[in-house]
Amino acid sequence: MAKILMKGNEAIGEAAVRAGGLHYFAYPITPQSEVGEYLVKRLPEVGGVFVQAESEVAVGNMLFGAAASGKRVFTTSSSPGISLMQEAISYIAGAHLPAVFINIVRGGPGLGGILPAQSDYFQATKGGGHGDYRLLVLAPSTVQEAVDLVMLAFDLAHKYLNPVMVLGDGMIGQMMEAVEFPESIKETDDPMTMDWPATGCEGRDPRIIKSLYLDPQALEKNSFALADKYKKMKEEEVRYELYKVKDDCQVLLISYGTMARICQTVIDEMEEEGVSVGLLRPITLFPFPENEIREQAWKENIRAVLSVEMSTGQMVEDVDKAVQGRKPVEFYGRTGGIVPSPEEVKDYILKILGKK
Amino acid sequence: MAKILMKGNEAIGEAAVRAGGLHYFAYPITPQSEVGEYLVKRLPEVGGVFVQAESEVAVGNMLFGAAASGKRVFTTSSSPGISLMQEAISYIAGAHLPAVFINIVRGGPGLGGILPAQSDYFQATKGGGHGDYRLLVLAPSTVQEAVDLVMLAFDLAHKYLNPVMVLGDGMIGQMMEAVEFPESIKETDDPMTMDWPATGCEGRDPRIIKSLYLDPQALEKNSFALADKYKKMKEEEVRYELYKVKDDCQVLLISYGTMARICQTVIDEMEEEGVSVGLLRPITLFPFPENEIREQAWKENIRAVLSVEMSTGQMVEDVDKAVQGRKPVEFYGRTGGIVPSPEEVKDYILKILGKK
Amino acid sequence: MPEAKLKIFERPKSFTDVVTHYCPGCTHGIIHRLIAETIDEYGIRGKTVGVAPVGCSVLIYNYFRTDFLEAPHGRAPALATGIKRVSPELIVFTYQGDGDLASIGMGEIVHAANRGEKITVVFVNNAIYGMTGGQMAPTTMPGQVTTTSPMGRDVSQAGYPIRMSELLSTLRTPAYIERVSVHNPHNVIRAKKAIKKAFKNQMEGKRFTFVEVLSTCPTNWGLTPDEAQNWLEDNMIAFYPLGVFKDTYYDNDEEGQK
Amino acid sequence: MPEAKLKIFERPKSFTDVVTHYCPGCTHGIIHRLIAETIDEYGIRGKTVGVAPVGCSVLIYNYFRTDFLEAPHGRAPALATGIKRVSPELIVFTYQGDGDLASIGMGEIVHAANRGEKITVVFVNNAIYGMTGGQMAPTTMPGQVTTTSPMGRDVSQAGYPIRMSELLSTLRTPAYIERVSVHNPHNVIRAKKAIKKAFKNQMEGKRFTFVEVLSTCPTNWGLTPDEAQNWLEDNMIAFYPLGVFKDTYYDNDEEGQK
Amino acid sequence: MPGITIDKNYCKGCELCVKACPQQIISMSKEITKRGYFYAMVHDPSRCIGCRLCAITCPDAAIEVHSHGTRYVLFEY
Amino acid sequence: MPGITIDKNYCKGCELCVKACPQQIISMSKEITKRGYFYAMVHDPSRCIGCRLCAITCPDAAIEVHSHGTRYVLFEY
Amino acid sequence: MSQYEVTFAGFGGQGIMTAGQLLAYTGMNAGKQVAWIPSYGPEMRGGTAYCTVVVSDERIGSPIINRPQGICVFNRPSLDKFGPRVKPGGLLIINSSLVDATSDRDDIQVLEIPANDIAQKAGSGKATNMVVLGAFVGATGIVEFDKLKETLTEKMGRKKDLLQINYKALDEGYELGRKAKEEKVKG
Amino acid sequence: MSQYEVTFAGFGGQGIMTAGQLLAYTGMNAGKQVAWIPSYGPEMRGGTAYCTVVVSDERIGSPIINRPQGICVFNRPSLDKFGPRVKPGGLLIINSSLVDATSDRDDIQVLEIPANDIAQKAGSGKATNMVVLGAFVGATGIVEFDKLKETLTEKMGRKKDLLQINYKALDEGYELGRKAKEEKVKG
Ligand SMILES: Cc1ncc(C[n+]2csc(CCOP(=O)(O)OP(=O)(O)O)c2C)c(N)n1
Ligand SMILES: Cc1ncc(C[n+]2csc(CCOP(=O)(O)OP(=O)(O)O)c2C)c(N)n1
Ligand code: SF4
Ligand code: SF4
Ligand code: SF4
Ligand code: SF4
Repeated sequence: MAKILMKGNEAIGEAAVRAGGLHYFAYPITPQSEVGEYLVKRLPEVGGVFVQAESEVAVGNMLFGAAASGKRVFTTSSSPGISLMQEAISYIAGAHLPAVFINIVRGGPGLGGILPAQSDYFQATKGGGHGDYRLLVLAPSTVQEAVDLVMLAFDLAHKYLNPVMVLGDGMIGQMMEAVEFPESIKETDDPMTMDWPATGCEGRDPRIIKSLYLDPQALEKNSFALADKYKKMKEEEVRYELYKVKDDCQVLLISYGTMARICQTVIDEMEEEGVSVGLLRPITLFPFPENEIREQAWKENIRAVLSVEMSTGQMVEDVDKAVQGRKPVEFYGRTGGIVPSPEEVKDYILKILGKK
Repeated sequence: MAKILMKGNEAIGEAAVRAGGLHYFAYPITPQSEVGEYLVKRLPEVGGVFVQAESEVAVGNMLFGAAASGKRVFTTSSSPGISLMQEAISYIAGAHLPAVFINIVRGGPGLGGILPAQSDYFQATKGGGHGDYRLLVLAPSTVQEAVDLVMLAFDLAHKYLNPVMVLGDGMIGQMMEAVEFPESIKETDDPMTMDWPATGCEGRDPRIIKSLYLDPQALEKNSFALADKYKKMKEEEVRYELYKVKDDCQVLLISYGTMARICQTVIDEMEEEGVSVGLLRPITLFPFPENEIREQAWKENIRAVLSVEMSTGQMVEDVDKAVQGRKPVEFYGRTGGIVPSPEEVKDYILKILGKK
Repeated sequence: MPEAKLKIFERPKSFTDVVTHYCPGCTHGIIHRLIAETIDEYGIRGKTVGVAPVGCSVLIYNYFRTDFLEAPHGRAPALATGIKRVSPELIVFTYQGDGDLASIGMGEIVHAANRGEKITVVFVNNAIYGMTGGQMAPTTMPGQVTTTSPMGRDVSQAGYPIRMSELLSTLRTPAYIERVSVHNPHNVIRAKKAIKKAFKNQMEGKRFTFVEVLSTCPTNWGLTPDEAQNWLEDNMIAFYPLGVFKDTYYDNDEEGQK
Repeated sequence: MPEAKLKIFERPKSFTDVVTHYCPGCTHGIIHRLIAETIDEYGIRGKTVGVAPVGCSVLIYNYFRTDFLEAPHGRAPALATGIKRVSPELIVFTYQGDGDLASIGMGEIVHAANRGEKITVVFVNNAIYGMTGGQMAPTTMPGQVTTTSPMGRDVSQAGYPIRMSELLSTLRTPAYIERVSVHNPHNVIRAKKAIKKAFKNQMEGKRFTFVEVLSTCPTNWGLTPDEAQNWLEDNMIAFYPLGVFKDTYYDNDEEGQK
Repeated sequence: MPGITIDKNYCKGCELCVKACPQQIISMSKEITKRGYFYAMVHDPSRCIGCRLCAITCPDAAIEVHSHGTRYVLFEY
Repeated sequence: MPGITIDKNYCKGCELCVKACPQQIISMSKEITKRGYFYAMVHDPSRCIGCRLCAITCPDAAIEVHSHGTRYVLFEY
Repeated sequence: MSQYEVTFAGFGGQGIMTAGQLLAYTGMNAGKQVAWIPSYGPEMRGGTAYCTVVVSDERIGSPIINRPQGICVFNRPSLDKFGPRVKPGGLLIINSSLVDATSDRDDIQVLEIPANDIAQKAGSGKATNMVVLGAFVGATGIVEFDKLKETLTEKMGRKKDLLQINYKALDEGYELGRKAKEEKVKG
Repeated sequence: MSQYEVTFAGFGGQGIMTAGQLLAYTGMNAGKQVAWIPSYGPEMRGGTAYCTVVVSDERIGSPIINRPQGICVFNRPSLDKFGPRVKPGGLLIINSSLVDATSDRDDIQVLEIPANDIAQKAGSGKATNMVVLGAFVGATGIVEFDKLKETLTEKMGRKKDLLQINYKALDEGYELGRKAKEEKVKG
């Protein structure tokens, strides 16, 4: 298909459609309301379902019910709305159901602001709800990647029967870039061929989709089954990108999403100025490319590792864990809707290098 | 005051009263409903307030409103209920208000079970809500300590103007132990002497208690102010206990709450059998005794560090981070309501030591 | 040869042979049976999906031979909305207690009703939180003793009970709302009719149907099953009048109903 | 010497001198003023605490010279419950839009009303989500075009609008419920009376008081302020009849009201 | 001739059938079931009129009603 | 003699006062305020009857009404 | 003795929890560390109810006691479930009024007491728990019997009639326990 | 040129966003990497609206452009806010119909265009944005002018009248821009 210029929010909506995610439940919230405004027109064209729910609490639970059908279901929201879904997300994970949650992160905590931020990293990667579960978390840095990862999210959700989160930010949602979609809407598996959805028990034994196990042995079994999935994700799903990580790099940047793009500009500019800096950009935030970061960070030439975030410091804890104290781990962050400029990141790098 | 024998849940209620926490908002949930059943009788005796809310979403927000008064307010709940409070908690933190949340953790995710667990560690320590905020988290291991930490929680909440969580479990809530309380109810500060509560603006400028900052500079300022508080907590509030950590310890256990008591039994029994094992028991889970663990773990005699939890492995990530790869970090956990017995922990230690 | 034995009443086919965990005399069992009989009589077992609440009836799925989802506390109408919108060929019902539906689940029930979701809600009003040990519900009667109203529900603090059927009847969208009781056989018979009617409406594509069933909780009321039935009759019915609050079955405007 | 100039109408003292961020002609401003005038006239500025919603009026606290809390979306009644229970000497009001109160906040408003919290709720019904750019609200009129109902509200998918005053009037506990409008001066005058009455009730210790105010959103309705007022009159009032739904001021049973 | 069968496995001894029976032919056993309940039994089967009220009221679906031959439909259920 | 003052600082030019005035003495300026609005002004002050309807309807509390001497109370507000 | 653990197990309604609490109170009043740990959760409805009491001279570690020294079973399911768990050398008290079986373990002391019958004779079947508690204290001497009675008075002071019946039940049980202890010592 | 960034800034309703999008489309159609980045958030109500377009031969890094090479300001507040941000050597286009001030920077090229007046003459004040856009393309040659017109046709094909007016506005603007460029080259 030809490239088209599209706003991130709309591209995300179209990506879901192309992935066969035709069942959308949502409640408006800035900066992602355009997703719903796009889909309310688009979904009827393809026989999809759009329900504007009364709240994000309801959204989470509508997704829970809809996911039980075996079809591809999703929502989009932004930070406070995602907080309201935590109970439902925990239930969906506990019940081994696939659903895609897209969080176009804004500044927090509380009502905060509506500008882009990355301060929901902890919530997304450590699990904001209760109990032993994790989300698989994907973080796009361009509109095209948002499209690709949203489509991937559905596949992974169904592969693992686990909720998957796409962590964008207001910038990704609001900007327009050229994007390409697959020609047609993906044929998704027929729920009748699956052995878990609630399709009505005609001709088979009834199925119960639940997360309650009064017997602690049974509950533990369920939790260990979840843990096994997360182990498998760690083995199979780690995704990241290296940008100009060369043998002479002095500083290794770790950054994701919009922030990583800014780091690329920083790297390009510093390259011209003769300072070699590289970037490892995690694409999956959970599973986190821990070993990959360690490997790069421990290389002789690296003098420091710098986590650059639009937060007061969240991913840096995982970076710190990865590096294991062998190299200094530094943090540079702006938050609350402020997107650091290449200049300030550059300055910070020069400071680390003792050049400023 | 003389010791009395009391169920953990009731002792927690009485502790709050003694700390001047006379304003209680809650919704029933096993295994902590006795707190409310106790307080509904106790609070009227001391001029307190008990509102049974319609949901935990409402509870969180009633606490938000009540906390704005400058008085001491709190709730108790259990895992799914706490998930429903995440949005409100994020708002309360963002608005710099003091409130105490007591989570008597049960097995999860989802509806899970009602038996004791520690699987809400991530949610409590990393922040289950959105945005750059943290909770100060206290983890008692006996009923007396639950009493002491609940009282401390109010002081810390008011010291930092930040929500504080006490992370218990069903076992702490349900068991009876001898406890002692301070003789009388603590005199708490008069809100009229504070410069932040909403008391009606008679004779002063109006006050606005909020978390919205449309200007990103202002929002960032608020987030950095929060970050400063967390930094201060890390400097001043780390609490932990060492149990039989001696020069000849081969294994350092890290464990909190009920699980830590079992580890004590393990240590006592192994001592008799001639195997020296020690325990570092975090009392504050955030701020986490990271440096203290590192210091102990790095000692010559320690062959391995073992995180023992009633979860599929959460705190172990923080332990791992603390130890920085210098010693093997092992994990032993049971979950879903199963409390590991001393025997199984012992076995695991022996396996680590190659003795089994 | 003796005449053939003819069964004129038997355990519904939609029931499993599991003995319920309910207390002796708890009317949850009756209401379960009425639903199971309805499913049998309409022959819809294979396309019915139930949504369980959190409450004493959380284990309802162990007793039914149909697919079931288990909702978080209060959210059954949202789950039902989700699955019914995505799979409109299914017959979807929720089964919810008064804590579940009228307290924590108020938002979800009002909005599912108002959107006119094509689901059936069976609302079991036993004026108390059974499962968690007998706390006050929004439906608890004035003066009624519970573990969180040890001196009796104090309306000056907690207000009066909420009447869900009346409240939902202020909405224009729902197709059918009735309150029945199961505190004696005659009322059980009427309750059965109401539940059948609700399912029939759904099968014919009508919108939201709701049956409120007054029910007993002998255990937490501290009464014998017999006393509990009498208490219901003497105390609850005056405040919770039985009857049809809304029925648009024969109405016909452009959306199929007024 | 000329006679002294006498102000017979002026900006309320409880207002700050900040120019609001509202669109030209948006009636939020009128409703703010009525509350400010009420506070002035009763002399309660120093003990009043407002609770702001999330919606266009989230910044209401910038315009009032009283203490204010800012609630999460829909939860203002819970915050108001919290502060009023703990500090009963305060006069507490919430100010909420229809998305805030009737959609996400349904549970909190019904239960605050039913518990009879001694607060005043001013409910601004402009049939749309203003702040987020004009999405459909539960109160949006059938056929009304919004960004999430581009072909007009389809009642076969979204149901009919919710009438909050009617819904809350099925509860026995609340003291006072009235629906007014501000689409012309005559209605503004009546709206003022209703708001004053609500505050008076609260000042005298009466329970939950609720004033629903029909309001315009010229921007998202895509009309001029003048057209918007006419649209309100022509379209909303038939579905949302004005008047008193509940008033127990002169009732007196054991709890102070029926 | 109508009659009922009460399944001891399901009966929890709530006595609601005793109250419901218009013929007053159901009473409680002196024995206990394996779940620890005194169960319901028919002490005068010949007087059963097949009205089904006991079965309709039983919360545990423990009662089956049958008839031999003619069935008297007393009410729709 | 009654009269009104419209504060240009607050006026957003919504024209609701124009519609509200029974004497039809308010109209919109051709000039723009610093916020970019055409503001309301009284083109025939002498006919003002002090009814307050313009002020009552103004969403921005931009209008003050005054009288010199006698005040005609037309209605309670 | 540095630490003693005992489990009381039976149906709900047999006074299991109260018996355990009385013992714990008495231990506490005697200046010892105590913990009373109930079973809670799914087993409660219908099944067996049990609680464990730990009395110790030192800080109590694990509240999870899988193999207590003493176990008192009030009904058959409890015997089946808990009988095998008594620590070798420990004590198993069986309420023989309701339990028509015994334990074939020879590494522990087994004491069969017709507790319901004794309680009935003392004035009320409800005092069955006191008979067993008395026997347990008689057989182990974990707490002083006088102190136990003091605690009972303290907790039940107001209901005089019941108190008398309970005293009697305690006494009868204690006697049986004490005798068994003597026999064991002798035997 | 490997990357060019331009910001359009003015009041809401002046067609700022559309102008930027047209440019981005045209860049994309010419096979370049493009990004269109709007301002969103608090500034939208009342204040200035702006968007930035990046056209590049390579993968676009930071979408945060603090110092673009080109800036087109449609009103006074935008001039004040953005004027100082033009990159040295860059271009500043000022809509002189509405802006009665100019920039005193001598390290950039400043182009004043009475865009509203020109648009009015072309048939509608609404085409002001096209005048400016034309001038910008004329002065920079970032995209081919013909391609720009093609994009316009593609996006507005259906509204013939408007299209004509817009063509005219574009042309007029382009001429001014082109001339300025020539002068600069010469000068
Ligand atoms: C979020 C959440 N809050 C609270 C609970 C605890 N809880 C379980 S059931 C219940 C109330 C049940 O009462 P009701 O709905 O009336 O049903 P009943 O048990 O009376 O049949 C509560 C509060 C929970 N499981 N989840
Ligand atoms: C939890 C949450 N969900 C969604 C939003 C986004 N949001 C802000 S205001 C609003 C609706 C406002 O509409 P209304 O209450 O009718 O007030 P109005 O703007 O019309 O005055 C929404 C959905 C939010 N801030 N928080
Ligand atoms: S507690 Fe009440 S509602 Fe629950 S099973 Fe028992 S009688 Fe029924
Ligand atoms: S968007 Fe609507 S409700 Fe909001 S300020 Fe403008 S006119 Fe008023
Ligand atoms: S009604 Fe059913 S459960 Fe109750 S006694 Fe009769 S047969 Fe047994
Ligand atoms: S009503 Fe007020 S804001 Fe509107 S034009 Fe008149 S003075 Fe200006």
